Amino acid sequence: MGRRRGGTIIETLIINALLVLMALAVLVLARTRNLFAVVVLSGVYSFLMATLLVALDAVDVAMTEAAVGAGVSTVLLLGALHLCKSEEARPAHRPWLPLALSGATGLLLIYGALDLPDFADPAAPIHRHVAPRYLQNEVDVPNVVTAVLASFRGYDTLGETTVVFTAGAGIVALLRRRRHKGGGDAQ
Amino acid sequence: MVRSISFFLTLALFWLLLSGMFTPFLLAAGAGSAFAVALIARRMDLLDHEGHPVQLAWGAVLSYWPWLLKEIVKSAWDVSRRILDPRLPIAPTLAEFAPSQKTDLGLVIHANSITLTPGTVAVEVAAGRFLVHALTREGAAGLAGSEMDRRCAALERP
Amino acid sequence: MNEILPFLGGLGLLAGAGFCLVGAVGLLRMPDFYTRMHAASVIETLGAGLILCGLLLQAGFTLVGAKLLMIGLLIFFASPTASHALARAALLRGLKPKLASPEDK
Amino acid sequence: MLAAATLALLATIALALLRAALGPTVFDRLQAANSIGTVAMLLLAVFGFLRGRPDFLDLALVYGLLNVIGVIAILKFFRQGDLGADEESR
Repeated sequence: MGRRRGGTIIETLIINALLVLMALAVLVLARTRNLFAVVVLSGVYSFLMATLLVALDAVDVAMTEAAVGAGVSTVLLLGALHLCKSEEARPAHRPWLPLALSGATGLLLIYGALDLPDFADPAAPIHRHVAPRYLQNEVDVPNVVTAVLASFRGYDTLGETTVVFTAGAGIVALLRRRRHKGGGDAQ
Repeated sequence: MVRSISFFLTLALFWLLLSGMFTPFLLAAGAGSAFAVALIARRMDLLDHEGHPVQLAWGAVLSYWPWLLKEIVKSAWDVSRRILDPRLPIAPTLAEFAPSQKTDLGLVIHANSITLTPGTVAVEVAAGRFLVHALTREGAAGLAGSEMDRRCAALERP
Repeated sequence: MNEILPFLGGLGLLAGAGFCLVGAVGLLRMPDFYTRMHAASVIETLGAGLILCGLLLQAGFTLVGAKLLMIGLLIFFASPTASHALARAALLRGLKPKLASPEDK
Repeated sequence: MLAAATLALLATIALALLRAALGPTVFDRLQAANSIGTVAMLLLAVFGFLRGRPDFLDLALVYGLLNVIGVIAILKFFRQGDLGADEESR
């Protein structure tokens, strides 16, 4: 596992560019009134998020984010949209209090993140307890992530896989072709 | 039956592609899952002439793809030139014409090819009537009885 | 020979990325939805195709190359379907295209 | 060259995002989102090569599939107002 520490300038640039794009997407999202457009844009946000997760080397999380964020939640949100109007009502109050609240929460989170170890720091606490044992590959599965997911965290993963399979089943139901008794009517 | 076998082989190949491991256990697991999926798909009656088309004239398909690719590159180049031209020389046109394919699959291939070529998008597709939005008048004029139409009709097995 | 293929791949990659940019510029410049659709299809055909070919030349005949081909096939089959569905839905919802000469249809 | 291509793709996403923000119709936004999906998939592939770990192309495949499914789901909803509706059952 000869990973470079930190990463090159271009990688940092890409990660930051993705973060900026995500922030822009959220701004657009907050200003849009049409709820269809909101669903679409949140799908875009999920895609950008998943790309960012790949850039940060968390491929399995990215996979789940893409499947759940862009796949299942789009379907669920559309189902919910069926039950309500497709235009968002104008808010009755000025949003200053929620804005201040979320701003404060954001600052608090940033303050908390200052204490975290650097990205990909080998001396970080999380890399010093069980990770070396996982890396020694006791369970004869070629890929480390797979070994951790399928063996050490098997039950956990079973739940996750159920979610992903449910997503798959939903998608099959969605794309199922309609049967016509009397031959072909091209869609 | 031919469809099920061909579907099974496609799935097994896809597994190989994604795993890239060639140990006996993983190969057997892949073949097993592909078999199970093929069995379920067969039971659910998903494998028909649309779901897994093996009945096409494959020789014509093989010569169709390179030709289509050439067309795509030509028209994509044309469209990008128009985009970058400061005067934006476009003349959007709707054209209606009758395609000559007989089967649903042939119609779908023709419509998809039209859409895949930049500069033309098939908007409405029905047997005997295509409605196409084209970026230029020339693009709209060349649709009825085009070479693409002829080639798509040749894909359908007689 | 061993140097030339990756270099060509790099060129293809750059050209493909350039076409993607051109398509995005088209998305912004075109006057209405239906014309923007043509700009987007430049991204999906020439842009994506050249980028995938460029990567393919750098990867060679490996498993990675095969996966690139799969991605290419996926775009090849799926993108026109999505475009067509989009155009049809727009027309059904009554979005009128801006035409150059209103008299033909 | 990989780096330059990555930057160009990021710029493409930014421009398409601008189109998604401007609209004006929902279909424009859908079109832009679809393009962003395609470009994100390409970005992922190029980024894998840039990192020297091209074996993550599986993820790009998943993206492509999901992108199509998402767009078709939305459009089906548009046409019928319901995701699971059969034509027979109506």
